[in-house]
Amino acid sequence: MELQDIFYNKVEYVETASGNKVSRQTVLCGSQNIVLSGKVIVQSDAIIRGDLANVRAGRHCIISKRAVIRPPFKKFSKGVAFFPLHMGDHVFVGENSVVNAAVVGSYVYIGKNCVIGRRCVLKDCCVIEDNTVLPPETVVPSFTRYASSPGVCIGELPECTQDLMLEFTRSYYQHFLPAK
Amino acid sequence: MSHILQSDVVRYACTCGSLKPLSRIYFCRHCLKIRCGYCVSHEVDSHYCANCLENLPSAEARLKKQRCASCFDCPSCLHTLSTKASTVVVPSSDEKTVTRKLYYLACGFCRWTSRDIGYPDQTVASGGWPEKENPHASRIYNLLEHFKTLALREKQEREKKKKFIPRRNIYHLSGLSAAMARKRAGLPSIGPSSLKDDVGGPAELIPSAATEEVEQLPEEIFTDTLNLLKVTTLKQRLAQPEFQPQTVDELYPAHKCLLIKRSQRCRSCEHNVSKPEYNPGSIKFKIQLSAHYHVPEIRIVTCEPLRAGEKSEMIIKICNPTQYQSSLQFSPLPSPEEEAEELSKEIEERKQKVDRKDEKTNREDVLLLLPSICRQVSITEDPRPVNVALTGDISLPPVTLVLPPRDDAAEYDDSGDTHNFQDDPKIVVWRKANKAAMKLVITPEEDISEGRDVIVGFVMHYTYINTMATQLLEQREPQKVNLKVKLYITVGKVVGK
Amino acid sequence: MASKDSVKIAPGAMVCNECELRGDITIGSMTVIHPRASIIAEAGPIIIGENNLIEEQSVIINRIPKGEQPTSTPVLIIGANNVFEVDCHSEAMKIGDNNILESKSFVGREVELTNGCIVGAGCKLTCPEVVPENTVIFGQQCTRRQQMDKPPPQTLQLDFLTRVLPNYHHLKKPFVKGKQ
Amino acid sequence: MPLYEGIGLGTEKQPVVIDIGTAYTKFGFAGETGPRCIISTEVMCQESGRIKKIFSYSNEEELYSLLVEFIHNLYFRHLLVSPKDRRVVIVESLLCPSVFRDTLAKVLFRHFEVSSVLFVPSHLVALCTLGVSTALVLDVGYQEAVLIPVYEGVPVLHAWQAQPLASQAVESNLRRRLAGPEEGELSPHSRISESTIEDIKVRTCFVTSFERAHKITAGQPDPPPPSVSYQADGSSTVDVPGSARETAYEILFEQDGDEMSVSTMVLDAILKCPVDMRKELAENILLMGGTTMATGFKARLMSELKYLVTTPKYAKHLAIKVFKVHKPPAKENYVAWLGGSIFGGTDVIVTRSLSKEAYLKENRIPDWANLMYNCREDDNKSANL
Repeated sequence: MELQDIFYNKVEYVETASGNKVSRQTVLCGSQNIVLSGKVIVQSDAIIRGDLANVRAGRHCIISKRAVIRPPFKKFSKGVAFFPLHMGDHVFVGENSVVNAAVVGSYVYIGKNCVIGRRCVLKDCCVIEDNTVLPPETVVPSFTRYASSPGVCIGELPECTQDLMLEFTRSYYQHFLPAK
Repeated sequence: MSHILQSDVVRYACTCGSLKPLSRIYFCRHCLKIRCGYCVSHEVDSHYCANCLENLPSAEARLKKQRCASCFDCPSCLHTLSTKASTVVVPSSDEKTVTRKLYYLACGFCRWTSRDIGYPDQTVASGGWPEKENPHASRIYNLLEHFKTLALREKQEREKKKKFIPRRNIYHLSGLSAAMARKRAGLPSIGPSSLKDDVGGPAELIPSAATEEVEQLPEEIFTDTLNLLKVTTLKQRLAQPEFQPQTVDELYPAHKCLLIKRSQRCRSCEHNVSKPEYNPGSIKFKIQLSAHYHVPEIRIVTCEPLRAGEKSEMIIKICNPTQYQSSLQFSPLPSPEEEAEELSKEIEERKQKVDRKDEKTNREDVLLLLPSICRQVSITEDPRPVNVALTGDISLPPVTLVLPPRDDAAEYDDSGDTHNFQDDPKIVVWRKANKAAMKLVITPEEDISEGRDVIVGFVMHYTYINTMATQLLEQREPQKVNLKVKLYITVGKVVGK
Repeated sequence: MASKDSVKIAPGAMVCNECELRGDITIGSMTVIHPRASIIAEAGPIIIGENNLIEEQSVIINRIPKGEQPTSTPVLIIGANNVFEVDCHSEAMKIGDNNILESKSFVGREVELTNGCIVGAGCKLTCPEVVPENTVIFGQQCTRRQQMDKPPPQTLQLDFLTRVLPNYHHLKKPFVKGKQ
Repeated sequence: MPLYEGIGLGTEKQPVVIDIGTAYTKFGFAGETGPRCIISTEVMCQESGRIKKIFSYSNEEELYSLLVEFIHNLYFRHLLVSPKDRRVVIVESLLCPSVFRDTLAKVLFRHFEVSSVLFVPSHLVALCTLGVSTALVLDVGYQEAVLIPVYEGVPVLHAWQAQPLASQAVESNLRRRLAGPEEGELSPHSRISESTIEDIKVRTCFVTSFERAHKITAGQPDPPPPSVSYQADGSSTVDVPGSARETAYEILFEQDGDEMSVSTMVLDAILKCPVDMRKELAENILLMGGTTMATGFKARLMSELKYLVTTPKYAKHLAIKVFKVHKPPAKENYVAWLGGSIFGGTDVIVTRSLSKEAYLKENRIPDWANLMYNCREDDNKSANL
């Protein structure tokens, strides 16, 4: 199915020089620590916690409504530290999902209502189905599909996943249009 | 639209008769045919651990029983365990105290720890965790040794007396009634017991002795309340088949099962259609013939509401993924007779191929001498007819649609199209680079009930430039071939009047 | 609706301005409330103890029970050292000490958490019960197990947050009374 | 690492041993001490996400595709080896339907291109785990209890017994008891999922003692064991009354109208055997199948047997007083698999397997029920002449 146009309220969104489209209804804490690499869409009520540590999102990422991107912390004997959260290119984060990962690779699809636990590592080309709970420190290898709670591998992805995600995030951006 | 990767709206018919979305099929460039996960031969390439992403060669993986040496699964919730460090103060000999790190295994999901079952903490992070052995292992190896000797003897005897095949078998797998008759007739008994008289083998086995004593039901079961938290679930038990613990204090961590990278091979020409790189972290492929890069892709853009027996307009988008121009035509699906004919042709073609291969192997005596070296002839299942009930009719425009090649640079170029095609605006709605949108008319069946899916099908003919031939015979020009593929589109559900 | 909004914040507590506090709420010292958390004292007051960590999008609500009018004003009491992770929802009237409500967990009004309990990510507890001490609830089927020790308090993380959060957020001042 | 597994390395590929049960499938490699995995005999449909049991097939084609999917998972998700050109041992019930057998062989040879298949009857190979050649083998699995006496390595087929007295019966009995008197669709317990019922059965139920069971049937039960409250998920609790815990398994031992129970099966089978075999069989009982692992099952069966031989029905014909059971070196639910593993670990796999070439030529598999394979060799020869 070809994507349908998604219209947004032009007043609500800010478009940056590099093509990022960010809703004004989001909470971008510590915005100086957040890097959006271009053509990134951040939709209403999403939260990005740059105040805790650096957050970097690659090109063509989509962060849906009410998603939370939150750098993970780790306890040491002397105190706690929050680690930076890196997200690759062409990543989709579904509505209401909480991402506490350390690394999210490129071409990753995270469904709705997911919990990605602390310091998880999501390799390139993987899919986390809707309502999945990934416990802390889970590693999701490339070309796997994870679902359920705790998240387990339920299948494999086709070899052309990279191009599918590339096309999907690109066309999402193209169809994400201001309402006339 | 919930999921990009699972779109079953447009399904392509594979040569074997399966229906799959474009992303799940392959295009064998040697046979110029569509293949899918069902009809290719899967082979395990390499093993790796899903947690530490370490690559293991197959032989090593086999030695380790296809499990990771360093990662463990939680016996309670089956998630991967992580190694946690704790610092302890140890009094040292010269009256100073030294802090030392001790490690234990902990589950981040259900909070199970190796301390729960009384495993002592380890001084090194990599573990050295106690391994649990099957308590019956030595007995089973004895049995195995015993039966190996028996089987060997049986084989030797069979070779000795080629003409008379003795009925001295370990156990009879067939001829049950005949053997019984023999027994009744008072013929000497057969089986392992009689073999004891023969030359004593090295594996003298003490047969199991049955007893009258069995495990009695504990009396407390009638009076004590059952604490469910202490009893393991069936899932936990079956995760450790050799031990199947009944109480949670016997749940021991298990080595994590590996994952595999696998290659897929076309069964008819034995070329790979997919071969990944060994490195588990890599998303690249050595060979990758996904149909996504070779066969034109069709997607539904919009469709008017579908009503039984009424016409509605559907717009589809067609995309040419190849580096060459392609021209497309559409025709209705073949009738069942034509399809059957095509199938038998396909089967015949395969048979010939197998025969040819047979001849080849027969001529080469060397290969006959070393049968293990020569690949076994691949036998394949016969293709099946596509099993789909169409519930609608589609009218196909009698046009030839020419799609320009894919141009990655064009993605960044907004200057508009440079190609000039003479399209009928009534059919071709718009064009952009290697894509075009086309208008089609759908008529759901008259008697289709509300809420049912409307499925239509047609054949897409497309030209394909075979670059494989040029590699084989350098002189030749890239060959243009005409190919076709059957497509089935689930347009949507019928709405009420 | 509660008659008046009165929020009492003990000194040392860290309450971000961007959170929603409604009704009669008391917040103990060293408790950290992240932006976008909601604490709604609808049916009666909410008393939150010390050293609690309440993350973004979590909801703590003293809800008016359906149907009958309560005879007395119900008070929702939360002890010390509890963690309310991102997007959890708690209607429990009584929560003891050292509990963790993980991301997207739900605890109903008729559930009482004693001490040291962990309600796993995505777990939904609605059946009326008193959850015994040190219970861990996890997974799709809300499987339970008993832990040996209660989860350690998040003192180190609270320390870190009390240092970092003032650099990025406007905070509600302690000892504020009356309407905001 | 035991010495054994090192030896075979590099010579021949380890054969795979598969025991497909109605509820659970046990599989692993020949010559190993336990199966690699025990998983439910079901597949998840990729498109619909629904779980489908293999044995719920309605026709051969459906079974074929279910098996392809299932066995693909076995090899590539669990065993992690290529099926191609590798030997397979299938542990099967002697009562396995031909259509299942034939389809399975077709799937293995045609789809997975295995080099050979060896079908072994579960009751027979189970004896390999004991090293004896005579035993009364009772397999209580999910769908039915099947009993076949084996004498000197030969199944005494005319004495076989099969009754639908197994897990499935226990589970539906438990479900009825949990539903209580106000039965029907409205009862909250009628919606409990199958896996929950199974878990309740495994974790809370047991086979009660002979004396108590008799008091229950007499209508004067002892006080029931404490009840258990089972939390099915966060939103519902199932109260499992003590009486349900105690009586769930009674269905296996009750002698209803037809006077058939698991214990009478044993005695009836012995009765059908020639007199000179009886004592030996009674003193060599092998219990296998997951249901026999229930707490108290063996104790109950033994006391039932001892009691039944004194009843008029059997006392007349049977002079047996002693019953003995074997303790195989495995958990009961994979005894048959282990037998297959030991059997398949020997050279028999070379001499007795059905090879791919032979299968492709004949296009069928030998079957004891088919007379063509069931005559002595010389008979066959004369028939051919």
